[in-house]
Amino acid sequence: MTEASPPLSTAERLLEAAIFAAREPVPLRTLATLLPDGADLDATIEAVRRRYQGAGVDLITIGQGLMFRTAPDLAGALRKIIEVPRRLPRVALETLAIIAYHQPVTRTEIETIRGASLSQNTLDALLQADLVAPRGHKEVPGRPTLWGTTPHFLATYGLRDLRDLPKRSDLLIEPDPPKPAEPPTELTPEPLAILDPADQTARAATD
Amino acid sequence: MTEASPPLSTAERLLEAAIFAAREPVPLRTLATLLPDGADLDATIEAVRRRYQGAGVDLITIGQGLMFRTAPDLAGALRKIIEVPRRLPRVALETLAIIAYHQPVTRTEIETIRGASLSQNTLDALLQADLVAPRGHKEVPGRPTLWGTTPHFLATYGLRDLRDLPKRSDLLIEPDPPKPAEPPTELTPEPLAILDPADQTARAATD
Amino acid sequence: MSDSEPNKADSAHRLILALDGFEGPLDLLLDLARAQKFDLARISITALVDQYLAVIEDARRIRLELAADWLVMAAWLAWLKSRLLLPADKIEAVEAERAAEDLAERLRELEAMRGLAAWLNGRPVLDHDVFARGAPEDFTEIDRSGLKVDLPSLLTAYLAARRRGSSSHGYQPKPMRFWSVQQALERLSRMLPISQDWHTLEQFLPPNADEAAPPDPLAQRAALSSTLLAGLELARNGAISLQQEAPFGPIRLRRAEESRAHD
Repeated sequence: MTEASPPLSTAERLLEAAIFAAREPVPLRTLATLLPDGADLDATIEAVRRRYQGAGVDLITIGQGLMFRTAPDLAGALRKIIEVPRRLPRVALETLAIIAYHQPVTRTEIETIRGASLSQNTLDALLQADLVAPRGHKEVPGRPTLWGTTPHFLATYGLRDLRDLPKRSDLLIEPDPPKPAEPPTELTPEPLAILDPADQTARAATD
Repeated sequence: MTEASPPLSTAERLLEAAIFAAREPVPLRTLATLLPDGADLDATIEAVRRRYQGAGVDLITIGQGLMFRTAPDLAGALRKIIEVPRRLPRVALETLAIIAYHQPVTRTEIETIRGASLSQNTLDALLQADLVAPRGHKEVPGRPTLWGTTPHFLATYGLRDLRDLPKRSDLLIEPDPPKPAEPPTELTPEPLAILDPADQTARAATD
Repeated sequence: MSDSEPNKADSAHRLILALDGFEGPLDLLLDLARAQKFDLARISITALVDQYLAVIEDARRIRLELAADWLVMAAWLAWLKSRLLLPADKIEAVEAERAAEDLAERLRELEAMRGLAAWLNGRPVLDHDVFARGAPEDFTEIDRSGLKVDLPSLLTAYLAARRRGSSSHGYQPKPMRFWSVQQALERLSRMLPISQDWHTLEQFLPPNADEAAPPDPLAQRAALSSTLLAGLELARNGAISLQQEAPFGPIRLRRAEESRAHD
């Protein structure tokens, strides 16, 4: 019971509370305005991060903001008590990947890359999940809408930045070990994995 | 930097994450189902509570459940006041405009000009916003109140003077409506009908 | 490698049944290419063409109706293969090589995008694997005590009120401002007995109401036409005679002779 830890600074507690209270990433500039004069934002963030090291909740950077979220290793147990929305269907996920990588991109360009037409359902699913948004028009005849990813896309996939996406050369890795060509199942993302699942987990762990 | 704190138990981390992610206070029995066999619920809760002691966030008990709440002493610093100025409703705006142009003016005259009856609420709203005020009585039977704008009206609209309002002749492109049965002409600083219908037709003819 | 042949036939058969599971021909081609086990950079387009054509051929045996894009791709691949194997000349050979390389590039692009999709899906996904604060607290207070005002909307409101105010009034006949036929008739009847000479119509116009103001041209024209109408009315009754010597010439009138035996 006798904990020798020194009392926390007001700056640290304020920062922690402000990020903890929010569901979305809190922009760094908002946090900066909260701190008492003279407090160092980076040092304060670092102090909070250190305090949560190894806890059930992680402090992570998303875009230009910070958010708390549960540690990934607890997912299995938490899913038992927290309602989880449906996963994106494979088509939507592929479309999202194309938009993320080629943004801003028109519907026709997406269709060309996939070699298949893009259904309204797919676009609706991505819009509804707040993963993509219109980004103006392409200045060609017909002025088609350009699509790009949203800030929520970064939060959803835990990205600091769009530059966190892997390089194209890293995506075209070794050919798969021979697998019998299985008809891709609509809802399971696994058979698609070009990265071997084992490989993938390994990478996530090393990240 | 050298924190000697021992790694946290999975039970403690799970409890922390579950309470963090839940939308409602988490009932103790739900928490009990989460814990690995053999873990003591009360001891685990106590461990989490102790860890958050003095932090920016408190673990509190609500009814039969647990939840995290921002430390009450930080609420003041976190409070953010957003000013969302409201717009005057259309009816109030029209009434204000008529009072501004025709002051001093009686309620009946306002109703005649607007071609609609004026509710007490509308007048009250303008009074409350300190935009209009009584300006004596009209010496006709019943001695109705005359209304005019306040100095606050000028300040709100950034006018130095009522004469800063555009002249009605610069505004009214259309012919004047027929004069109200009781023309307030002699009371208004400017005559109500700037364009005499005859005058106007004549002008149109010679133009 | 030894089991690749039966495996291939096997998989081709399964592909037919699951053609609907593919998102168009490119998707199928990519799957076939991956079944070739080659690096996509060194893909054999001709072998790929053969496989695709075989799958389509089989599929058509089972289901005659096949979406057009599958067949269009089949036709194009057949053309490509013939150009690759038997080009008529150098130009054709180069063309075919380029088309084959384009196809391989498109397959690589699709492969990369699938890789990215898998990479995204492999991350801890918010609301699936990791969870944000479930019961966020909001410290924002909204102060609505202020008023948002601007002059243009005040003026617009004024115009709207005036416009509506005027339209809501019922019909109100305009007050008569012009010299009426009735008035002209009275004036003519009163003035005529004085003389039996010809007089111009203008001489019977009413005096300008306001001596100081310039005459209102519209009112003058109105008075003139009223006087003419009154004159016509009197002429019909035989009380006066009207005369106009030329079109648009001056109109003159005089009292009719008692005898009415004129002309």
